[in-house]
Amino acid sequence: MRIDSAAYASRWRDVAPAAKAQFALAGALAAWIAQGHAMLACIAAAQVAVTLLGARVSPRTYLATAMPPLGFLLVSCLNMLAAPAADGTWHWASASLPAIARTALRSAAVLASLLGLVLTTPLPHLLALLRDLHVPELLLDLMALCYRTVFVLRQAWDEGVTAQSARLGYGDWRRAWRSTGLLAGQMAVQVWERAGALQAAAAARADDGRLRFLPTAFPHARRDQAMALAAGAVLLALAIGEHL
Amino acid sequence: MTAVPQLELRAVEHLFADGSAGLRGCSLVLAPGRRHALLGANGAGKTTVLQHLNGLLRPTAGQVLRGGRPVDYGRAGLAALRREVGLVFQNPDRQLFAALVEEDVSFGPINLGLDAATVRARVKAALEAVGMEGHARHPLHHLSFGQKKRVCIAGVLAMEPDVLLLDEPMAGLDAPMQAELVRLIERLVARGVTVLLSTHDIDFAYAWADDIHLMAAGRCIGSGPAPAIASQADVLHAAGQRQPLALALHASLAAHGLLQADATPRSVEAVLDGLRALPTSHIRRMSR
Amino acid sequence: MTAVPQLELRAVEHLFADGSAGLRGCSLVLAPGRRHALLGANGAGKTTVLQHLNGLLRPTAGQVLRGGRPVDYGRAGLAALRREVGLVFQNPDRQLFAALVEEDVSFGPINLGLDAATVRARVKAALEAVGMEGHARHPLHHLSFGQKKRVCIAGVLAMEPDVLLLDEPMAGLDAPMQAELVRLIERLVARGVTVLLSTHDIDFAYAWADDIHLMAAGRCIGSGPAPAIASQADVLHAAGQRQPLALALHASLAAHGLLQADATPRSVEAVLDGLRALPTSHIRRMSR
Amino acid sequence: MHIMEGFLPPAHALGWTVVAVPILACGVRALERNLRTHPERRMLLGVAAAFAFLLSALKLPSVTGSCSHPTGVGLGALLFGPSAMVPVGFVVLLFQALLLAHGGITTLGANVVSMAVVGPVVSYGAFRAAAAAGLSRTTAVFVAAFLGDLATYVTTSAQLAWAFPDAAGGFTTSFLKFAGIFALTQVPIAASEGLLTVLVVNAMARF
Repeated sequence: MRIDSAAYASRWRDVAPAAKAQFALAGALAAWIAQGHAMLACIAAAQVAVTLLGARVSPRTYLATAMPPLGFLLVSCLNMLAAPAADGTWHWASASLPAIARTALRSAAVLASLLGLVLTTPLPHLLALLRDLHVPELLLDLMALCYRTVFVLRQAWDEGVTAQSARLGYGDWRRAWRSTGLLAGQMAVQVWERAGALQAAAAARADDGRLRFLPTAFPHARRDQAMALAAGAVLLALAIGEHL
Repeated sequence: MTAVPQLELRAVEHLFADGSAGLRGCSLVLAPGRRHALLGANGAGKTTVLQHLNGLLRPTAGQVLRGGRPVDYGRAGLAALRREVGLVFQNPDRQLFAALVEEDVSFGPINLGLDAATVRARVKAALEAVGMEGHARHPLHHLSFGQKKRVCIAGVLAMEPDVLLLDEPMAGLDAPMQAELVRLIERLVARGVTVLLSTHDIDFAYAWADDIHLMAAGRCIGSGPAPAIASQADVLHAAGQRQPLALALHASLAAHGLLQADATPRSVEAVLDGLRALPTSHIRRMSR
Repeated sequence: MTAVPQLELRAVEHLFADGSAGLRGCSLVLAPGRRHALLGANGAGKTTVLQHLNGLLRPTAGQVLRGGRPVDYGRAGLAALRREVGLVFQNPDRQLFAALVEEDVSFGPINLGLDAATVRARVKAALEAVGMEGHARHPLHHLSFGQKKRVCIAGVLAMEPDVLLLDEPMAGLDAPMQAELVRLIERLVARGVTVLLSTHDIDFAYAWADDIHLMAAGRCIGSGPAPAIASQADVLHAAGQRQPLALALHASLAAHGLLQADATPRSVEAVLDGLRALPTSHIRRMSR
Repeated sequence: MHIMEGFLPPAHALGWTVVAVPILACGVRALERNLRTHPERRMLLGVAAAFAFLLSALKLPSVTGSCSHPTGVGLGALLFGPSAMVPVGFVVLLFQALLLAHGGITTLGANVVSMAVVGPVVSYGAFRAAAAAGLSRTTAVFVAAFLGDLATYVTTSAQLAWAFPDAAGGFTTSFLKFAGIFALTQVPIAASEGLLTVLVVNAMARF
């Protein structure tokens, strides 16, 4: 949950989530519009720079978060570059290199936009934004419950693994699988118990079937959004300007 | 506040879905504005009583009365009961479901249909009451166990109940945290809130409560002012409890003429204070 | 049993992954065959110490020694350590995984690679040791909290450890269950098992332990025989603890000449027994 | 298997979103109807979503020594039915994008189709077919979870091949390339998922 910790520690934690989402959206749109490799690289670099320098997200965290998707990108691009010939041999399809490079740079730019958003915005703020965007209440309910429960279950899981380790449950991979299976089974049963307990607790607080909470207030929402719109407009203008 | 008991169980029986008996003819009266302790061993039925008082469970037989009238288990009746009678469960991780502290605390007041400004004011006041106002926008998973416990209480206080039910509130808290929680409860009692807390610790119940309600094996076997209950050795024995240490000590010291028989200290600490207040010259040194 | 300390922490530091300090230069020696209490407030680092002694956590700096030699954190070394040093966690629901009692108890012995007959014998012996032999084939989720706690202990005993670590074993147990657990631990101590239990209750620690190890804010601030630790008011204060009530009461009563100064009762009950044993005629009635 | 953020060309990203939205809307509608008769299922599915997310975020021991990421939706489909898994799977995928940077927002539509629709439907169908064929529960559960995972990965490979056809061999060649390269990780993951699901279902059956 590196992203979650980074979001709460971020300097921009209390900036209106709508503003940060607008800037991320502008980055993604600009990356879709832009054609040139240099322009795509610029957009990616701008998003990374804003996240690292503006919101002061630690570069280590950033890199660790970006590694798995970049791994996917590397494998996929190498895969697209390798081409079979009619005689069954493989060669590098150097002709498609520019197109693949564009795909890679575009992915990196959109990824950087998303990371800029999620590394600076606690998930509850994003859920509040989704509520403003009229996402169905049922989905919002599931998300709110899911978010809270993930941390409770994760703690329970970690404690379970620790307790099993104390009884030598992870000595080799056979034992590890057996222990993992036992623990996952026990926790799957807990899903019902915990849901029942939460249901009772909600009922005790006059639950009427919907999970409604006080929306978090962001005092500088207007100012934040104006700045995000301006910054986003610059990115879009650069991308559009390339076509003119 | 009236002389009518605020809440009452009248010969309540409860059978669980699996056929086991939760309560067997339990009668219990909560006088308003007092500190009530529900005392019993693990499994005696304390939680089941609390859940009846808040309308989460319905009696299989018998009645729950609020202000002298039987509880209405319709939607509106239950909502009214739960607004007036707040219940805090034992385990915070099984009752908090929102992401942020202030969101969770706002759940009850929003369900009451209050407008946003009132909800915000109530959340603020409730968090101040439990000393968590600095954590309003923190996520719950960053809090310690004791802090989560306080958020649970705030979530109920924000509904401004007249009666607060606390299920084993001291479990898992160390001595300073317990003292802090007792102070918080005292402030609520001073405001006129009726408090009922369940516990299996007779020394704590005797030190804190005005009234003690004793439970054993699903039965409510005794109710009354703490000193009266604590002096009934047979009833205590039936509930698997011994006499409070403070009472036993005081009786013994009074028998030896060291402390006055008519003072009844509520805790061993109070006995100790009584002893320390004595001038040593009053007593003849015991010959070795 | 030798004079070499069975287990030892030597200037152990521990930093958690999030950068917070769990232990700050903690040194601790467990002499074999004794009852050890690890006393401290919530968050003082008691669980962190226990997890170091069992090899679940590794020191960031400093050393853990077993039989005078540094612990080997290789697979075989850890297996040997955990076989010899059993750890029972606080919450039964976090350490019981199987559906039936005997399955859960067999988890450790099976992981030790023992043959089926030996595992069966160990499970039987462990369940007998905790008085649960009649529940071997019962489903775990039908047991009471106290019974689950005993199954947790059986699961560790089945690995036949020389040292038993218990994390807050009394938490959540009512008085009769606590007394039962103390009797069980006594039987283990009588067999030569070294027991270390963590607690935040100084009265319990003083009543039960041979040696008390005091912790505060990740530091091990004092170790020694229970009476010696309990009489050091400054060290106790630093750990956020008061003096044991039994000691304070006894001192006060001895000052008043009521009890002999050289007897040191370990519990308030013992003080009470001492008072009850006194003929009342020894004392001049206090004038009203 | 998640398609990373931004990888699909705009037309494909939008196209899959347009496909996913009505399916999600139907899933939400169906679940809302279900909740009217079983209101307690709201909490249950929220907690179940958290459990599925947790399983996907954990590093599980794998036969090959690497770490695997099961999706848990196969299990969910067996327990709650495939239609409930559309909204639940959507929540899990969104959380994976927002909390783990697995997948993304622009690729959410494509990932929902492969992981919250195709995977659960195949799992559920495979379980029904295996049970009807008289296989033991263990085998049926393994086959269901394993095939659900495989179907997800085959769908993802097809989505990628459609977006990026091979210059010479077109869709088919590209599909075989993507399916081939990701088989290295996805087949062990599907086996892990099948095994874990069997262990979980067997453990649950005993409680």
